[in-house]
Amino acid sequence: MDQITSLKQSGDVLFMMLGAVMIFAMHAGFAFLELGTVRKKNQVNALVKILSDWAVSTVVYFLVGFPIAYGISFLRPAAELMRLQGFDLVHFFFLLTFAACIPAIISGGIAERARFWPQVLAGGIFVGLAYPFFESLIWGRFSANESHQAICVQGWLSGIFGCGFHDYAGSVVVHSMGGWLALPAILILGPRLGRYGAGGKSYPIPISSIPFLSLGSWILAIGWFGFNVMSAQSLTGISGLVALNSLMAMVGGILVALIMTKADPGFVHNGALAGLIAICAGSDIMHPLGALVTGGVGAAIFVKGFTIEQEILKIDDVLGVWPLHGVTGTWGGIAAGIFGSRFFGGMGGVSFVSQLAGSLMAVVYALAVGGIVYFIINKTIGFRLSEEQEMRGADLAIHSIDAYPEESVHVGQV
Amino acid sequence: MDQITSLKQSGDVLFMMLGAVMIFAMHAGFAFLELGTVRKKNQVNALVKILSDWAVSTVVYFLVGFPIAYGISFLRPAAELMRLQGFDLVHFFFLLTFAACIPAIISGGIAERARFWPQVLAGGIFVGLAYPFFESLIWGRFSANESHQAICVQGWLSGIFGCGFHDYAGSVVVHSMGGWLALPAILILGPRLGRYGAGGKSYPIPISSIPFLSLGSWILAIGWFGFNVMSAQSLTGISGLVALNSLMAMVGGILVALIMTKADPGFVHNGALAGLIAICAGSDIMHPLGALVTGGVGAAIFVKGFTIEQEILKIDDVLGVWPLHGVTGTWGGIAAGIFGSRFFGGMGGVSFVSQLAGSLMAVVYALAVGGIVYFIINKTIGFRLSEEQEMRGADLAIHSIDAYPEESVHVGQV
Amino acid sequence: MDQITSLKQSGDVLFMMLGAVMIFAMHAGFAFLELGTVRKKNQVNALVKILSDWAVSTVVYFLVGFPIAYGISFLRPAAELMRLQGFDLVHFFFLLTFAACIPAIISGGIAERARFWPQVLAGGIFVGLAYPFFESLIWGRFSANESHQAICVQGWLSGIFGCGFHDYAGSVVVHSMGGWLALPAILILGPRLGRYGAGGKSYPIPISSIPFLSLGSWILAIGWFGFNVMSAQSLTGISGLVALNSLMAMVGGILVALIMTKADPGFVHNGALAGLIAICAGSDIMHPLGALVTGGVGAAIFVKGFTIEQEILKIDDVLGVWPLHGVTGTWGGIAAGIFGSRFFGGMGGVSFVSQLAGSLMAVVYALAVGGIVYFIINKTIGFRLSEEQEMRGADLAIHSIDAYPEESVHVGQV
Amino acid sequence: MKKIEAVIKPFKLDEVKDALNEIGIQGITVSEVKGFGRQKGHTELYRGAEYVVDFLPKVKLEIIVGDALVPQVIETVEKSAKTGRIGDGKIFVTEVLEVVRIRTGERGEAAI
Amino acid sequence: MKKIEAVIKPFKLDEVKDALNEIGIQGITVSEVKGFGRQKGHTELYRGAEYVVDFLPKVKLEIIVGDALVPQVIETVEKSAKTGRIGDGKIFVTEVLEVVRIRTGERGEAAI
Amino acid sequence: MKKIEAVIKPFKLDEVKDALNEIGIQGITVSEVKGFGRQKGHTELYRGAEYVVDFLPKVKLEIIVGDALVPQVIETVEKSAKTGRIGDGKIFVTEVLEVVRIRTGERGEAAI
Ligand SMILES: Nc1ncnc2c1ncn2[C@@H]1O[C@H](COP(=O)(O)OP(=O)(O)O)[C@@H](O)[C@H]1O
Ligand SMILES: Nc1ncnc2c1ncn2[C@@H]1O[C@H](COP(=O)(O)OP(=O)(O)O)[C@@H](O)[C@H]1O
Ligand SMILES: Nc1ncnc2c1ncn2[C@@H]1O[C@H](COP(=O)(O)OP(=O)(O)O)[C@@H](O)[C@H]1O
Repeated sequence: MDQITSLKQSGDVLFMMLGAVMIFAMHAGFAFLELGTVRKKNQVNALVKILSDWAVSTVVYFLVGFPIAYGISFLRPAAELMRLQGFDLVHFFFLLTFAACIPAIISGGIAERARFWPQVLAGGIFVGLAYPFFESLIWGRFSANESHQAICVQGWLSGIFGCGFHDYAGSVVVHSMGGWLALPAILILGPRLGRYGAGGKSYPIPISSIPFLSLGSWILAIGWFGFNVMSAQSLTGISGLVALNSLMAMVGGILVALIMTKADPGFVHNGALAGLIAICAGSDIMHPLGALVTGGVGAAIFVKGFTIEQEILKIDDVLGVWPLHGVTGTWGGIAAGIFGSRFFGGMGGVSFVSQLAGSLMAVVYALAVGGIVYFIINKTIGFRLSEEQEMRGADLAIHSIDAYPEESVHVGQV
Repeated sequence: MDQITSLKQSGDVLFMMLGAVMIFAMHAGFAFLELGTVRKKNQVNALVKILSDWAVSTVVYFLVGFPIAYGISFLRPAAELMRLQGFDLVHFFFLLTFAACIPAIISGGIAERARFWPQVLAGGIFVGLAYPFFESLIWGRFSANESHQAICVQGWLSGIFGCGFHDYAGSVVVHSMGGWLALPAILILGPRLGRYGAGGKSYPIPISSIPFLSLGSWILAIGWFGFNVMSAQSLTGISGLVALNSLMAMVGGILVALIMTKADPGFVHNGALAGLIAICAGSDIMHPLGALVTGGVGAAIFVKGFTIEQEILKIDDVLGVWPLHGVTGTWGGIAAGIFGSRFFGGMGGVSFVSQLAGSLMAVVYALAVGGIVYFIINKTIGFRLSEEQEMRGADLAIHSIDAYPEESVHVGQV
Repeated sequence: MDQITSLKQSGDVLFMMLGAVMIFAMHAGFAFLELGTVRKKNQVNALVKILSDWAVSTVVYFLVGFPIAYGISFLRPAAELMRLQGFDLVHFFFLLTFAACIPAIISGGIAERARFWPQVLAGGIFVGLAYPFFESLIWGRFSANESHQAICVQGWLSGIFGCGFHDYAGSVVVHSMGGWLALPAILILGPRLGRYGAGGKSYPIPISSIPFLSLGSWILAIGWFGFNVMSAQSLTGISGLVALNSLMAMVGGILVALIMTKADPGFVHNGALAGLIAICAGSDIMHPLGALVTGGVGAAIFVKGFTIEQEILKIDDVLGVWPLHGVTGTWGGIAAGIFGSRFFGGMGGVSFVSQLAGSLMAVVYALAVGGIVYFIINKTIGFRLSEEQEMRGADLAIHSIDAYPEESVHVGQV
Repeated sequence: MKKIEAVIKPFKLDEVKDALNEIGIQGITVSEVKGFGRQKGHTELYRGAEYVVDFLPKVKLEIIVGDALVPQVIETVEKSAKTGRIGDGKIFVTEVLEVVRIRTGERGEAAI
Repeated sequence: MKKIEAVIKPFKLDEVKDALNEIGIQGITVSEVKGFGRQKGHTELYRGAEYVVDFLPKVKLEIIVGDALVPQVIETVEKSAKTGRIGDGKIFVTEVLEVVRIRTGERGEAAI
Repeated sequence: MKKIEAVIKPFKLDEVKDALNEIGIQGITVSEVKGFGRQKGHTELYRGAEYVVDFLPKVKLEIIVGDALVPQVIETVEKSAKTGRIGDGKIFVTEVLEVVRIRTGERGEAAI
């Protein structure tokens, strides 16, 4: 192999691997964001859930999900897997980190009252089956394959509207999917004990730790540059615009949340994330100022959406994952069709209608799949902790230990 | 485009982007370093300040600062910004992370008593105007431009002393600038309530959390390798020496602080940072042992300087940013002129006098600009929290929430 | 120099530097893993120990260790060190991060009762002398050098069993070495006060913080991808298989710990690490499913081993570093000889007997060296804190401050 | 004047406070305590080892009232803190000789 | 002997302690408590939702003294803890029947 | 009935609790307090500055018992909490007028 090919190939493997590791790190971000936002008695559970979901996701996506989405199986000798220095393997790793976001997103919505294993099970079903199928339509084996005309959604869309559905880094495929899958779960579970009183009066439940919430948010924001930039999926495909648009959208999200909420730390930190969620889809085609606006609108949607969800709809979505990942993700898909256009200084090559159609399709799909899976789980094995378990907290009830053992085991011991 | 050019170009974009993300992460480090060093009642404010300063910095540096410093504007269609795969955009991102250090550094000095928006405003002025102008002289459009002879400081210096002012990664341009800008702010604000008693008796205010302080310091130290190594600003310019010298200076800082202070955790963790601040300027030209000494001296300056500042000068600089970033940064500029020389095993090509001149110029510039800006802010909109707000803490006074809501809202609830 | 060579060279420097920084970050992981696992009164000590060990390791490995292991000295002018853009320097940095794991591993075993400087001293001896000598045999100057037949262990093994001892990323050279060196230290120190009562009755000492423990574990797991993948030591040597196998082994470790222990957070988080420790040696040659099993068995060894160690052998190894790094590391060396074989879908080119021999050799070497060093330290300068110091905690006794000064200095002050 | 101390289950605090408010009690001092009693503790499990937690989180209320109010306060706390399950807690009454309101210097019942 | 309990504003603790010291008080036991009284709590705001904080942080001092010292201690606490603003707190006095110093076994006033 | 309060060194709590258990005491309420007394505090050192820590961590036990048990409880606490070193703490005894068990409504000694 000549030197240039070797360099290019190695560069691609490194590129994917760096992206994968950055997004793997984001899962620590999910864990700490949830840990900080729940009460102390549910902190351990937040940590163990994220880690367990990750582990189960890896196995099911390796064995089932990735083959469904991309038609590639790894059940061959290691030597064969080393084709292109193992590019397929790191490619799998990279895409796994996306898939595994699904249970991590849901986790934040159903926190403090869901049982452990049913939650893991649902995550496994999504990552192994439901998500990869949708992925196959948008990014995977059915996205461009003329021989699968029957389900080639991208083909229909580009046939009718000139361009297919553009989702560079998963505003829709990943985030809105996760957020809308979470909604039925949250509704089926119902609110935490004491969250709403007689006549639906709202009793907000205070969160445990803003420093840990902030740590989670920072980890997510940092890793997000891997999420978006490495979505190029090859080194030579890298685009500085993607990096900058991610930055601008995040900043738009921070600023809007800051101003709308008088510097409320929960909104400001989540506003950064809302901006990043909104930009994924169009990060490669917008102008940086378009990205700023997209992120800002994303944060506005989250701030308003969260308040409506909690106070008017009375939905107890602990981290606000439905407005955050769900609605803002959908906005991201649509925004790509607006700010991606030449008119707004974007790169063009995108259709507003296709964006709208693709974004809504994901909503419908997620609601249907999530509804069915959680309905069955709830009816069969049961989804919610008993009242007593919930009162003791998931940490003691599930893991037999709480987050600060020294404090509860010993009194005042120096 | 041929394969090699494409690889090189992509490599450069990746290189800048990795650097930018590593330094973006450092801002989380600033946040947690401050959070751990202030009292519990000011932790949320530390977090929100850093995030807000970052957001405002991005916008003003994008619109004003970067054009001032480098003469490049991004108000063109996205397609044009994609020249060289968007290298200018990631280059901007990288340099933004430097610029945004200015308010982050200052933040630590004025903590626990400054008002929120005046603080943000000052940061915006520095990042949008004051810093980019200085940057333009040392690194930017006026640094080598014969057509701007009138203000081409680098030209004068190299004309007279043989070499211009060498500041590889910003000991002076970034750190000393931030530290010396902070000094007038700290003086104008005055000490926190209760910091000094009658007759100037010192009542040290205990910090809230060494674990979080340490977390902040670690994040900073890790990201610093992006700060220094990626200052090459192109992949093929990378220098292993820069990486190693950064390491050695950090280690020198740790060791000196460890021995001078009997393993005081505050000094040891900040000693590492002092070492890193001192090495930025000369990291590309010193011998590793020179770097070790430079870092060690940096830590000694910080340890002694902090004590003198606090106990003799009675300046209540909460994180010690003036001795840390300011004085140690100045030392870094000068040290490059010493240990960068061939005599000490360095690479040479550096003039002691130019280093001294450039370093002092930054001090004068920062004191003047900082003095004017903070004086005006203080006289017009007011810079300091009211006594009552300060006593309640910035978290409740500004953000209407404290860092651990569960603890303050509920009593003993399980 | 032509463009390709320049790109390749720069790529190698970047590759090593990224690996080095990722593993440097792991040391923060060691610090927080220990901080979370000890009692509050020993948290500061955990932080300062790791930082100090790192600093001392850097200096001794730079001056003595690296020259011993690889025969390269850096006591030459900086310009000469810049050969290949300073590759040797980042290569040193990378290998230092491995060497410095030795004291970091030991630290967790001897926590809460060891004196500070004796601990640092022992670390310095290992990193400066004992570790580099072993390293020289397996990876370094004596590993392939026919002119050093007398001590060319790799030569003997490959002569007799067809293949030398294969340890891609240090299951044995780093982890088992650290874990087995720790054992004599732990035994010589004896258990913490109150850990075992009359008749050996076990009184487990509760840990301070699962969130910080988890943070440490996450940082370690993330950095580990640098540990393993960058062990290629050149960009073009990168292997996607190494990345994936690291992932699979970690996941195997999580799942086994999860199921064996009913979701015990301490075991689940350490199970991930056990998986990663077990895979280092054979990460480049196993099939991903082999890696899954290797990691799973690693976690099983840790879970069982820890319980036996603590409850039957009555060894007070605070973080369980002997079963975790020691025994599981040894298993990793052996596992490479099993799952690396073609029979299990691996890449082959590995001998079970050589693996066994190399793994056991490390055990014997570490026990002997550790026994001698700690015996002498204990007899001469003394290794253990006084009873009163231990009761007050290492933070107050050694560092004169505790982890949350605000809490202990002020009572209820708002 | 009397001091009424009540050790109750933490999650009952808001209910008890509201009930006391309704009968006109305007001052309460509350602290987090740990209780040991008939209510069994539990064991926690960490890395295979068992921790016995004997001391359970409780909340202690202290209410100073004039003698006349004592029965009513006791009754109110009893009712609002009761779950009927072991560990509900105790009420203790002690004599208070003097009360001072620091702000005004008032003494006796006026200071309550 | 009497037990003097004082619930005060937390930031006043050092002042009160110093004042007590000056009049020769050598032993104080202090705890963090939360107080509910005439002083209004405040609301906190998080993600658009309001939390009502009724219980404010206070510090409780317990001082055991011989009968003779009681008036002086009360006066000292009153003076040093006073800000004149609502929420300054209360002083309660109760009778103590016996005191024991664990270290020596001394009883009564000698043990204080 | 009496209330016995004991301020002890924190690490002695388990020993004291076990000893009380052995003599049949079934209820204890414990709180974390800070003590100021003859035992000197210490100074901590942070970034070159000295913090004086006057208030040392202590644990306070409250035990309500029938009059008959008082001497035995005092003796038990004394023995089990004693190290013989300064700062071992104090025991205070006060009168309790009434006790109520919230769960059952029992009163007096039956409620203890
Ligand atoms: N004799 C006692 N002295 C002090 N506190 C007591 C006493 N008995 C019980 N308590 C407190 O009351 C709490 C509840 O008592 P417990 O015996 O568990 O249940 P119950 O209140 O249902 O009888 C205990 O946790 C303890 O805090
Ligand atoms: N009747 C009472 N019983 C117990 N504690 C009380 C009582 N009244 C007041 N307190 C305590 O004193 C504190 C101050 O009382 P408050 O009514 O707010 O103001 P003021 O002391 O100015 O009258 C309260 O927070 C509470 O802790
Ligand atoms: N007069 C007092 N009133 C209230 N608490 C006291 C008093 N004297 C001592 N204490 C408590 O007892 C603890 C021990 O007292 P100290 O004087 O230090 O030692 P010793 O118990 O050996 O005499 C103190 O920390 C304090 O909590």
